[in-house]
Amino acid sequence: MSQHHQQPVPATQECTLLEAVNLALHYEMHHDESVVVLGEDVGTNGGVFRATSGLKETFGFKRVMDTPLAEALIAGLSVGMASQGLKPVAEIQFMGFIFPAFEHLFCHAGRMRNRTRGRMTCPMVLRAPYGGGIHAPEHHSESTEALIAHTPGIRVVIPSSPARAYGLLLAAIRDPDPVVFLEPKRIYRGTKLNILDDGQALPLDTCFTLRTGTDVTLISWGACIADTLEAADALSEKGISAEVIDVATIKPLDIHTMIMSVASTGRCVIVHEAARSFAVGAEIAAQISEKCFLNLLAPVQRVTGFDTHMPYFRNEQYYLPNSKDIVAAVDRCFKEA
Amino acid sequence: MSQHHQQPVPATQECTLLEAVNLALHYEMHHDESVVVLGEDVGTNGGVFRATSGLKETFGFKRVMDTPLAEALIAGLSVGMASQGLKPVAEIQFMGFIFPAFEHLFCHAGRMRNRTRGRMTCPMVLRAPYGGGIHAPEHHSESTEALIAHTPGIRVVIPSSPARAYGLLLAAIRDPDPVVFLEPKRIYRGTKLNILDDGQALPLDTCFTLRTGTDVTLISWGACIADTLEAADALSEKGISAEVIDVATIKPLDIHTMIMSVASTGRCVIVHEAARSFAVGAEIAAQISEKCFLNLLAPVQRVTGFDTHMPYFRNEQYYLPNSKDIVAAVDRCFKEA
Amino acid sequence: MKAITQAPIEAQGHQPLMAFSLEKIQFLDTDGNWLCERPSFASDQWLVQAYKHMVLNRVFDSKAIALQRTGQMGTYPSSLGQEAFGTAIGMALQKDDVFVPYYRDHGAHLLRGHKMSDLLLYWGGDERGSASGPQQDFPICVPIATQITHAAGAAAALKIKGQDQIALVTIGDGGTSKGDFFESLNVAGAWQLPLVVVVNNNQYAISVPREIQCGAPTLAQKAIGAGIHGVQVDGNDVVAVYQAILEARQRAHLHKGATLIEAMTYRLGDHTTADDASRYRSNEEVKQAWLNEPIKRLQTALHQLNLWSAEQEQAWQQQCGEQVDQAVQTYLNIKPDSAESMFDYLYQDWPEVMNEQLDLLADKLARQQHK
Amino acid sequence: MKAITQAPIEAQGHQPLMAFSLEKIQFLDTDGNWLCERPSFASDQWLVQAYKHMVLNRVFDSKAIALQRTGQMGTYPSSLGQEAFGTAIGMALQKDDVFVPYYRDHGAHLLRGHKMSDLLLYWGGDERGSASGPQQDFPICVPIATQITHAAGAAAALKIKGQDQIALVTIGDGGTSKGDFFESLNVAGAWQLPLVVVVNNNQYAISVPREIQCGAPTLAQKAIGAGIHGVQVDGNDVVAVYQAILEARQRAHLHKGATLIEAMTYRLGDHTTADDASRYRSNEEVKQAWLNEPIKRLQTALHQLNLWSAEQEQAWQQQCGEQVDQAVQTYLNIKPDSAESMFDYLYQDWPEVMNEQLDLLADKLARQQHK
Ligand SMILES: Cc1ncc(C[n+]2csc(CCOP(=O)(O)OP(=O)(O)O)c2C)c(N)n1
Ligand SMILES: Cc1ncc(C[n+]2csc(CCOP(=O)(O)OP(=O)(O)O)c2C)c(N)n1
Ligand SMILES: [Mg+2]
Ligand SMILES: [Mg+2]
Repeated sequence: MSQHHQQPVPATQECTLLEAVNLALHYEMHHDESVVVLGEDVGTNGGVFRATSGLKETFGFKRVMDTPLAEALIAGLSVGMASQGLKPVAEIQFMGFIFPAFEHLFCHAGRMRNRTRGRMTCPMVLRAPYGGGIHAPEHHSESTEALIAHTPGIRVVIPSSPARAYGLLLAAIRDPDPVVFLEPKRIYRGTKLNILDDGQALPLDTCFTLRTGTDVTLISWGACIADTLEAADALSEKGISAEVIDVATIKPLDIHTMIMSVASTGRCVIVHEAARSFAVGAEIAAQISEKCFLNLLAPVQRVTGFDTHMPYFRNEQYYLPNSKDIVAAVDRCFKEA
Repeated sequence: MSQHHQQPVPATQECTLLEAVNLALHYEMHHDESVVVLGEDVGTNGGVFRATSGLKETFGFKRVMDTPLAEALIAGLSVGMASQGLKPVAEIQFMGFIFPAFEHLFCHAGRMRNRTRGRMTCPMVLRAPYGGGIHAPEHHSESTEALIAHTPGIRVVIPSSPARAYGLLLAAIRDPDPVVFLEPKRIYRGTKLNILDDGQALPLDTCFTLRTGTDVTLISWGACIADTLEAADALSEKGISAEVIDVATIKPLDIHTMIMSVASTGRCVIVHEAARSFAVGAEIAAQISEKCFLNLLAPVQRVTGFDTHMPYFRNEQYYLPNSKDIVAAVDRCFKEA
Repeated sequence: MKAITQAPIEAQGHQPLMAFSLEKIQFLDTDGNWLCERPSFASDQWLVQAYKHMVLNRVFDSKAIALQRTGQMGTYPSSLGQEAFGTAIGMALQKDDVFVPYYRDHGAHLLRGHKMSDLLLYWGGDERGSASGPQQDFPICVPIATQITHAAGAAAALKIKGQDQIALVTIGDGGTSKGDFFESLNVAGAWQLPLVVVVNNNQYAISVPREIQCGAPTLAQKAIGAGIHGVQVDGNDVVAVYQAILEARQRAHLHKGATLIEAMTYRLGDHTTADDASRYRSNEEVKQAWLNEPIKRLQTALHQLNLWSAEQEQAWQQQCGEQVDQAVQTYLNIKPDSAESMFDYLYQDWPEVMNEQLDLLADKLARQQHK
Repeated sequence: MKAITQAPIEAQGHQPLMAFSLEKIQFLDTDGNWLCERPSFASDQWLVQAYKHMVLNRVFDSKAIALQRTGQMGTYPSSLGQEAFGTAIGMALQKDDVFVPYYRDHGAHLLRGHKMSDLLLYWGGDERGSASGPQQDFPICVPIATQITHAAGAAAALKIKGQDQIALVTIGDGGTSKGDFFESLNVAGAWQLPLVVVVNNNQYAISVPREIQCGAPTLAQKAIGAGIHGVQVDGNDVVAVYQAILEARQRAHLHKGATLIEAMTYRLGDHTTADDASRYRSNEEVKQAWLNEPIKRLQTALHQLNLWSAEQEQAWQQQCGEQVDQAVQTYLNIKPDSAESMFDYLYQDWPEVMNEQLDLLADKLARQQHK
């Protein structure tokens, strides 16, 4: 997997999102000696999803560390390593197990620079597969990005395609501040797309407009982007032209791109699979409602998970938003206009 | 402190909010043997703020337990006790130290009933002083109620007066589901008010309209209620009639009361001291913007803390919302209308 | 570095302060021979019962894996090779004890009276799988080590209420690295709780081998720092595990507090059906481990005692197969719960203010039905 | 309960498995007598330096409390009676070591080169108080025990980078109950980290006495479960604490990994200026503890060695007073930082998308200025 990094000409690779994560890790560990990887099962096993596959073989156990089973420790070790000039990329095996890491994220990672007036910094990345829809057991389907987004000093990034996974992960590792990088596992092994393995990073506070449109703005991120694009297709058959924005960088939030879009379309539907209330969708809806007050032709709609736990997998389809739900929300925008 | 419970006639007491918490704890421990109190320094010391003062002397160390210093443990012990028919009321010494308790809140307290289809329940209360403005050291000023509000299966309650502290805490303890009860320490020792110690609980999903008005709806909770009422006074001098709503029960959210109010006033300002983005204010603003779409005369305004950490106390006044900020937001509502 | 060039520091000013020791319990060796006298609880009947349950556990296990492989169930964590552990626990628990399991406790679960079909239902992705079983027992716990603080809380509740039962909690070797494990042991020591912690040290936490979890030679010695009793047992010896729990119960009753039991086992299968153990351990190692497995050992012991014959074995295997097949049928016939059930147990009293959620769900269902 | 009516369970099937022992280090008894030979590092000059710093620490402490009492500083945690602890650490640390303090380490902080006025600034509610000091040292840590995982991470970084320094972390007795403590000791054992953990066992965590934190007789024995070395020292004996750290450093250099040092001290003052210790402990107990305090003991030893006179004492007290007064003046002259500073160090690169926040702050400031 790593030999190609020796080559002067960057290779193009057909990648799933998962492979793109792996490619970015290989690239950056190859080019920056201070990057280290740690977490549960990230070494010999290459991660339970294989995101870190091949790293230990290539970079050795000193830079690819299987940790004891303790998420608070994984986060705290990362803070400690980052303070001493390393760039730890830690994995939390599933987002449902991130809670023990929270004290270190909220109380330290996000504060170290501010607390020391820049003397000590915390350039760490915490990666975690997130979201539902893969028929996994309880606690393996969480999408609690809102909790982290509310945390000052931390960036929250969620890719929705192989190329964005590659470019955003590189940016996250290179960023001098802590980044929580959430990987939508429902689309981990989706369509393979071409990626140029050239080490080019993407910006960390810019939405991606995936499709332009004139009648309604659909805003989403992560795995729901797939459903949103599907809905945009369905809408276009109905003669409705939908603009689709992938938020991608949840915090800080590039609300300007979204406002510009809604100012021109006049309608907005926000899609996420996290529980509806007090989620990221609320912030976006609040800001768009405020800042597009005079442009909005209909109230901003949210298509979301419910204010309950993701049901066990036999019933998870009743919880997850789908393209029909999105189309219905757009219909409401037109009815109420 | 406890003798009066022997008396048949409920006594009226002059109480601060802090004393009201203490009174409610005494009342309920006296009337319900299954109520137990646990936490750091809650026993002999009566809590660092004295909220549990007198309990150990009255009810003994079996029901008032000083725990080892471990917040995950405090939450986990509470889940375990609640499962066996006790009603634990646990204290987290400051909200800034609640993070280790989070895994138990999110993964267990809020799920136990659902997970077992009602076989096992979790009637626990987690109390914590919260919010800034008392010139305390770092980590002693947090208001991260949004994180908990996003958590399914948990109730979040915040009193803003002695009477509501008394009635809501009784309700929280009696509720068959987990409640996080946040006590605004900035007003812990504020004005003493009369409380009838009659064991009367208040509802757990109803806002309190503290003042009726016609021109603008001011929505807040916790210590900011004081600033909000102050702003309402200032506004009334300017001839603006403000309705003031104390949300009090953050989750589940009584949005109806708020919508009814804004539908009639046409203007809305939400006030909280938590960091602005992805906070409780966003959810309220999103819902009001959606549901009062045709009634709103101006965009919903939020007056909040900033998206940064509460500065150390020398500068905390630059972070905390005050009545001038609220008045200015109301002014914006009128300008933009 | 200055310190390196210095002469080695002498250990001056030292005085002895404390000494500690650990024991190991074992009755049956890997060949099924008794290493010491058969304890009084281990009657003929007891041994046969234990054996039969271990076999049932294994038959259940392989059927569950087959269900997953054929798309009829979800991810499943096999208890292959750890049947003595679950069986001893299930047999040692009394009706009113509080059992706080983790996810690899099928053997114990079945003995606690959980319906076999409900276990399948749980792993089939249906919450109703956790609705049965003793009222006070905890449901299966997925977030590693969290269950142990619940068990400590349950033990504290027993003590507060003046009840004589114990809370018994299971946990994996990986789980012993997480803060909850230590915090719970620690409070159990400080509060002298009637808590019994049984570690299924099956040598791996997914791919992470035991020696990466912890630099100490045993996990049992983690008891020392908490001031509670620790002991290691041969976890493939059902008699030893049972004995250790009996002693722990007695310790709890005498108000000497909690016990940590490290049961030495080996996870003969993959971590779960989603895992491929050949990525991180050798066939040779697994082959060696099969020589230690608990069923063969007890079978030999029973043969030597003339308590079990080839015919009995065949009949029992068949009976187990039938019992499991019946449970599978029951399981497969259970229709999924309603969509609305996701709200039915969220709060005991449905908050009216949440009605919008029901409306949203109704709309969604209407759309899903009209394809 | 069935089990109770049974005859007591015999401890059958037991075999010895492991044995462990703990030592205690002490050189000076409470009366300042040498219990054994004076170690070679403890030269005349070293002893005087240690003594002088302990006195400075105490003078600083009482001034800080006075500042708080007069409204010129915020809540402050006194290190009264724990001066040997901080002084030994500060003297034993080398320039490039990583020091990871908690909040009661004023003595060590001053020796690490933190400006005294910056310490006051920190406790006066100003972030700039943590901007000075060695680049690699951590700022004061308030969330209990979290610092120890950072120290483990820093130690891992040293090891990864092949550097020979140690990471030294301090923690209170209360802190040893929190998961982070154990998780860090555990990884230090598994990874053989150059980590030195020094527990300031001052007998209280606010009001909670040591025996409620943990049922074990010592905190040093918590090392055993992690497979690292543990030792107890008389924390009021500056020579003993220093010796323990020297040995720990050597252990780290020989790649034998981490050390847990439990230093026995007593918190003679309130927990902080916000606390009233008389609510939870007797005057008698505190009076007894004063007999053990570290400064008097070393002073006696110095007297006996003819290294210190009453005149020197008086002169040094005065010099300390002047140094502290000067620091107080510097501190009091530092104007509060700008309001905007709350954003200056949030991210290294200010995200343009957050400009609204600056506008909101500017508006707010404008309002605050126009009263
Ligand atoms: C808090 C948490 N982190 C991570 C996981 C993912 N995970 C599931 S099982 C497992 C390994 C557990 O190993 P061990 O405790 O030894 O138990 P075993 O499965 O071997 O019986 C991990 C890391 C989890 N369930 N919970
Ligand atoms: C995680 C966390 N919980 C609670 C607190 C509040 N608190 C501050 S100091 C303290 C007691 C600490 O005692 P100990 O560890 O013995 O240190 P000491 O103050 O005695 O030096 C507590 C509970 C905190 N700072 N952090
Ligand atoms: Mg294991
Ligand atoms: Mg202490």
